[in-house]
Amino acid sequence: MKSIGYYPGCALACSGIELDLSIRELSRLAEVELCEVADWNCCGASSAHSTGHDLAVALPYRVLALAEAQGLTEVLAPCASCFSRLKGTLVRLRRNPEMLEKMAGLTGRPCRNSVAVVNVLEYLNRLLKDGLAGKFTAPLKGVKVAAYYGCLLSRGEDIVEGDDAENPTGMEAAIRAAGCEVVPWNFATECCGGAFSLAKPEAVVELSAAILGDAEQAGAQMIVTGCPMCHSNLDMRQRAMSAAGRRTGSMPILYLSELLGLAAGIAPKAIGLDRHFTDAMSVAGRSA
Amino acid sequence: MEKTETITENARTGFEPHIIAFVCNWCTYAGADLAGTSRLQYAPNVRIIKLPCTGRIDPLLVLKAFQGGADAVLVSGCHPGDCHYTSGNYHARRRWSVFGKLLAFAGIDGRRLYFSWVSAAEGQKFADLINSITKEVHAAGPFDRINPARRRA
Amino acid sequence: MARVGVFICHCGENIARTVDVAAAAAAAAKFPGVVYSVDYKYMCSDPGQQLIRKAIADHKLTGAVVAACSPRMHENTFRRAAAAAGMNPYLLEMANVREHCAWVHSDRAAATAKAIDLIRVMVEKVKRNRSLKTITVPVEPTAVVIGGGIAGIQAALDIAAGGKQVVLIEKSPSLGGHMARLSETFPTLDCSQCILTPRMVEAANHPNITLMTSSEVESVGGFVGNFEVTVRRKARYVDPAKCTGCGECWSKCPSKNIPSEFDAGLSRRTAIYRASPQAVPNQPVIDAQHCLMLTKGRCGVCAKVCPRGAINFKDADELVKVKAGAIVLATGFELWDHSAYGEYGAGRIADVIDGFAFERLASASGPTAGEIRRPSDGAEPKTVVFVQCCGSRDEKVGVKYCSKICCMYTAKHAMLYAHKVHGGRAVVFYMDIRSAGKGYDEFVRRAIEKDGAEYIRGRVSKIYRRADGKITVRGTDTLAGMPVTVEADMVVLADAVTPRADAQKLARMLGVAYDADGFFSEAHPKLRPVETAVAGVYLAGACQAPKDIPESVSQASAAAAKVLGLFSKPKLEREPIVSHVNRITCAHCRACINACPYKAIEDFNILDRSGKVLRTVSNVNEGLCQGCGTCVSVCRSKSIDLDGFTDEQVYLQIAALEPVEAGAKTEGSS
Amino acid sequence: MSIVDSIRADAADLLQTGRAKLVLGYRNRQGRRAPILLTDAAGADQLVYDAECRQNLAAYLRKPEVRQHFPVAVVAAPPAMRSLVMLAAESQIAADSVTVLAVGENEYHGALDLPATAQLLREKYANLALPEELLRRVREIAAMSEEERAAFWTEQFSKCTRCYACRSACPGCYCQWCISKRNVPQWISTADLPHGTYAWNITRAFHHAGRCTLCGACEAACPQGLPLMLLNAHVAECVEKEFGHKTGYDLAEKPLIGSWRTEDDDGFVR
Amino acid sequence: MLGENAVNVAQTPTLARSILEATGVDVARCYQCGKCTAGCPMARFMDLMPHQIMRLVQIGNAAAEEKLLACAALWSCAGCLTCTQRCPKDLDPAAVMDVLRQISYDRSKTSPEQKKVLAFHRAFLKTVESDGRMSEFSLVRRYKMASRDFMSDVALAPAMFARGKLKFAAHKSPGRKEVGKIFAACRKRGGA
Repeated sequence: MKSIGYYPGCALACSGIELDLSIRELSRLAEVELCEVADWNCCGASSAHSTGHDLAVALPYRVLALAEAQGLTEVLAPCASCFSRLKGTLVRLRRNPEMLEKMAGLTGRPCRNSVAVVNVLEYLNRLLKDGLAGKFTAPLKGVKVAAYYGCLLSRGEDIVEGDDAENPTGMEAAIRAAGCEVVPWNFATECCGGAFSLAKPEAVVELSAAILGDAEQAGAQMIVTGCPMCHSNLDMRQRAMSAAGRRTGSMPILYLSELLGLAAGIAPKAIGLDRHFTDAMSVAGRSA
Repeated sequence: MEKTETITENARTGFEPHIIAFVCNWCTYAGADLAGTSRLQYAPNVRIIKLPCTGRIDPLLVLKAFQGGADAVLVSGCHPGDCHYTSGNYHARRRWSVFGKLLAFAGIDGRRLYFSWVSAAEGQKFADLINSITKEVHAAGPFDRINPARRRA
Repeated sequence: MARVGVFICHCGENIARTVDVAAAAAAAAKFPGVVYSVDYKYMCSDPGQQLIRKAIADHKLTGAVVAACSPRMHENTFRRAAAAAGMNPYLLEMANVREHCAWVHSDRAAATAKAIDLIRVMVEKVKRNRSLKTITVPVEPTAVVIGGGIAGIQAALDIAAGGKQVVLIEKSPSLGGHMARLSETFPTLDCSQCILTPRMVEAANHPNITLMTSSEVESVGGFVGNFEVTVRRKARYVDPAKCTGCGECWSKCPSKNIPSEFDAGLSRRTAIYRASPQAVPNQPVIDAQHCLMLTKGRCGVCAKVCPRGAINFKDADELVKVKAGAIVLATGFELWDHSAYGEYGAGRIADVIDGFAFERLASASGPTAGEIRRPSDGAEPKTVVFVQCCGSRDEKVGVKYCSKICCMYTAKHAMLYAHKVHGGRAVVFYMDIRSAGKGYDEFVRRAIEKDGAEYIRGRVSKIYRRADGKITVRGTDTLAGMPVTVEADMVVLADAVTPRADAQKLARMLGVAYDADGFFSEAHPKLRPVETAVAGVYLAGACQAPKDIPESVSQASAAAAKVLGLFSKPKLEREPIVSHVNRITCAHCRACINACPYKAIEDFNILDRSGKVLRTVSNVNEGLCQGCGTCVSVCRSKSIDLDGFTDEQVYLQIAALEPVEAGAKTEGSS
Repeated sequence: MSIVDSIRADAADLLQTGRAKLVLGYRNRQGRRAPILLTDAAGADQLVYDAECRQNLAAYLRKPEVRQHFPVAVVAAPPAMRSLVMLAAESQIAADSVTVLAVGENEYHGALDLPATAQLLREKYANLALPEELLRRVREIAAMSEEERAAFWTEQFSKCTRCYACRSACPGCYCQWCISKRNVPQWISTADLPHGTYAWNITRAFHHAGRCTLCGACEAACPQGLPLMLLNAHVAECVEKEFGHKTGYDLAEKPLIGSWRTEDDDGFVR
Repeated sequence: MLGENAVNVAQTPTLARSILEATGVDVARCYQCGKCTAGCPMARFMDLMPHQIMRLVQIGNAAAEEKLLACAALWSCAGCLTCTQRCPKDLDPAAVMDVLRQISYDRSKTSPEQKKVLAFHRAFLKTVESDGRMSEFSLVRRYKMASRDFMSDVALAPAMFARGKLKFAAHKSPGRKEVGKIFAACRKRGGA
């Protein structure tokens, strides 16, 4: 049985719980063991690097050090911001050995920076490549999907590898594998307001509304994403959007892992489909 | 204007490297001219000997320079593809690849013999090259003592 | 015994500031063989040259060293002075104590020491300089002009007017280049074809001009005065001698759906076609990729309907050799492919077009007969956004340089649009307006002030097509300090001007240098702007750098003047820097023959009286030898030497640099 | 039939039929092997061959007393065969002027013309291994510091008396006017000083870059026992590694120094 | 004359220099095309446009510095990297923002109207410092106390509990003491 290190990160314990559930379900189905990084800490996300340089590196560094000590060679970080913090740190440390020294001293944990960090798209595509698609029993025939990458899964060359930053395609194969149709649209990499959901809700509402609007115009019936921050902004704020007169109607927002879970015939509740703010259970009905 | 430290200013150790540069007329000589017209400052340790093309630079001339007590020798010409005579620099490149390895094996190693492509447009590169070579030769120290090719009366 | 004079120039303060010229003169006076040494404020000035001439005469000098600027600057000046004083010019050499010394050092002592060394080096060389006679080679008074755009046409016409023969080579089936595709031209708005077409016809009919369309240069040999250019004349499948251009063929051709290159894909053409109604020569060619007969072997309609039987499916490429004394490069430019800009739709949005497409839309002879219609649905765009610097000044994805012509043609586009679509809105995003030129800035102001083009200073970040067909353009107004979004019906991108994709291949054939961006390099940016470093090869138009029509035309005429100047003499003088074989010592290993880039060395049989071959050795053809000296350094028995740079001379130069303490008597000469 | 008998037979036959006017081989002289120039088939039985026959007879082909007898036949082991092919490639001998009595590693390949010889070399002797000991010492010296290497060679070359026995023994040294004889300029100092010997030995090694067939004749001939093969082997290794060049296998071979490819090594260029 | 990418340190103003040292971005190369502003999703919520921020760094005098470090825009950057992705000069405005934000934070120049963002970051970090991990509830609680902005989003809270997206029990990591130490260490270095 294959296995991979797992760094759920804070969000997946609460607001991003669906991502955690669906990843675990799919991994079980694909017979990949997720070895959680013992005693992991928060990566610091945007706050640390908005306010303190060392701290912004030290927190992810500790996670990498723990993983290495635990004998892991690869760590899956499903949350896009955790991923970009971990991978970003890893890249920076590779470029700058003194920093590595410094951090070892700061955290009291030496580290050879040997662990690779994998994001949710890479991971799911890998599962598909290894034959997960063969286990799809309930494809969602003909559902029109807008693939939404947001910022952290598209930009930052040294962090996100391989895909075209302006017109990414990393999700398309997976979406098609689930039986859905990928609609071309314009906002696949637009920002949803990110970490401002508490501090600048008005901005988040405006930006997210524009994204939903374009998806709707493009004829999408749902948006698929890989990022908990994007997900909560697009999913949780739809009522606020209508309240602010930005738009009406509702658009289900699914994690790519949820979509694949459905296609694989996993019970909607098991992957947390019932926990969305904007109804997503209806989507479950679409699967054949 | 560019502020390039010149070695004489910062390292008056008494030892001033004696460096001979064999350059081609069309690219590197012109590049050195450009360094001049751009007033780029560089170490005064190099003496240029102009030849039409790197293709004309016989390895034995380099040997002669070492016999005469040069601490280092630079050979420089046009970038591949840019040779005024279409392929002189390609001939030179192969010749130097072989001769360089022979000399290194015979006690005159890479810290004494330098090759470079400097185009007529690369005044900056020429200045930087001279500075870095002078620095390196400074570090390597006088060649006289161990130079196996040196003429000793 | 050598009698060398040393002349050290102050160059005003330029050299004297950092080099103690008096000390240098004093030191030089002590060099063995130096009989006269002097320093002077301006050696290149008239009195300076007087001083040299006088010294040569008074002191019976056998050689002279002028320590001054770079020889690239004044070697000819001083050699002429020497010649005037009856000394062989090749007995004078220059020591470069300005560019290579005074200007690059600040430590006076060190600079002076270096200057003295540089002078000693040249004194040692000069002692062994030989009197050389300039070599004369015959000049073939025919010019090859590569590229049939406005620059090539102008150069060809001017050379032809000068009474010399021209072979004008054009890759495409018709003359005219990009200019033939333009609607109107700035800043006068006169119709491009009205001024160009007569020129094209004149070039085609001129008795001194041989026109070769659908032709490409295959290889180039030889050297100034005696180039041999091999041209591939591509199969046209239509016999120019028989064809009258009546048009029966293309009106009947069944494969009709080929996007027209001339119309930037906005119209369709047939497989047998003319680039445009004004094509010169006005005869069709068959596009082999799309012709049913040539691809599938069935059809042949054109052959059936042709009243003159001019169609020849058997036609094949032929190689033509042209002897020429000079070559003019006028290969022009192409537009940068904006599909590299993912944020601008990666070239996938039909109504986001480039400048040429707009020219065709605005052209009376274009696919829309001059009405502005957007490609997707043929609707008249009510709002058009023009984006300048698309790919230009973008060192990350595009090109780092400014494409120069976009500011002007965009203003022209905005103006033409305003004239054609009343009440239409033209928005121009620009970074800087570069409108230096006669009547240029007035022209741009007119577009803004009279024709109401909205100019917004800022770069565009994203262009996308909404489901409703509107095109959203997100830019900035950096002057107002705010983001701007425009809902447009059509967008015109002013794509960067880049060299032809195959220009570098041509450059390598000719040994012409090109810059980091791929444009051909001129011999000197200021003083030799139309020559290349390769003697006899000249530049005209946008192949050297982005240029507009007036600039291209003037450079073309300048190149023509250079060619006529070269052809004004039947023979051509060449620097006598050539190599010679010592037939006694040559072992005939043929390394030199193999190494010579010019195939200037061949076998030579030494015969006895009876004509029997005694030995075979190598021999240099002075006419072909360009003096690179590669042969000299591959010769193991030292049986080849290069005039002006002999082994002995270089040896002495090296010896001249030996540290004095190690100054055991220098070997090298005997 | 033994190797020696075969050689004698072919030699006699060549001389009788006139396909060779002279046969270059080895004979016994006071128990040591020495070259013999046979013009008469009758003398064929003086020819010998065994492991002692190390001298590279190709070196004799530059001598007038040999050249006047073209076409000739030469007894040659693989390294000497390569020398012959190299000489042909450098237009020193016409392909039809030499027949090779080709002796391989304890077998005799018969009397071959040069094209056949080149083919034999390509097929059977493409990789002639050098003695392990030699290669080991090359590594050893390559691993030294600049100072150590300089000292090593200064010491070695100090033994050189510039007798030029290395030159005479080498088939590649066919220039009547060797650079060591040129005095304008004086490339190789005649003064009895180290720089002259250094210049000579480096020049010799460089002039044989891509041309040396590693026959060992030079080192064998050196009365002072200079380790010349160290230089030859090092250079040969470099040119094979960098340019895949091995001399003496192709009659149409282009000289290593004097040709180029765009993809040549430029790792050393700044 | 400057070489291709040579940077004349002597003439670089202090702010620009600390940016160069921290990120390798040479702000002097910015030619004010405005593409950063054009693509910035948050621009319309900013008091200074990204390109103006780059400009002020170039000017680098006291007045410019004052204006920069006190501006609200620094705290409105979502770090989406659109500017960096598309900058034709291959500069990294997002990284410049980060550095300026840190400097402004360290010198507590932060503009009053940015309290909320700061409050959020402080609350976030406080939570991580004490628990080793972040749990929305403690975060939200801390944030509300700090920002004194009690009303907004209260509507969401019950729904979140209902969906198991907000837990009362703080989400603590066993190694939180160690994480606390790391915070302390960084503070000592003046890093955080």
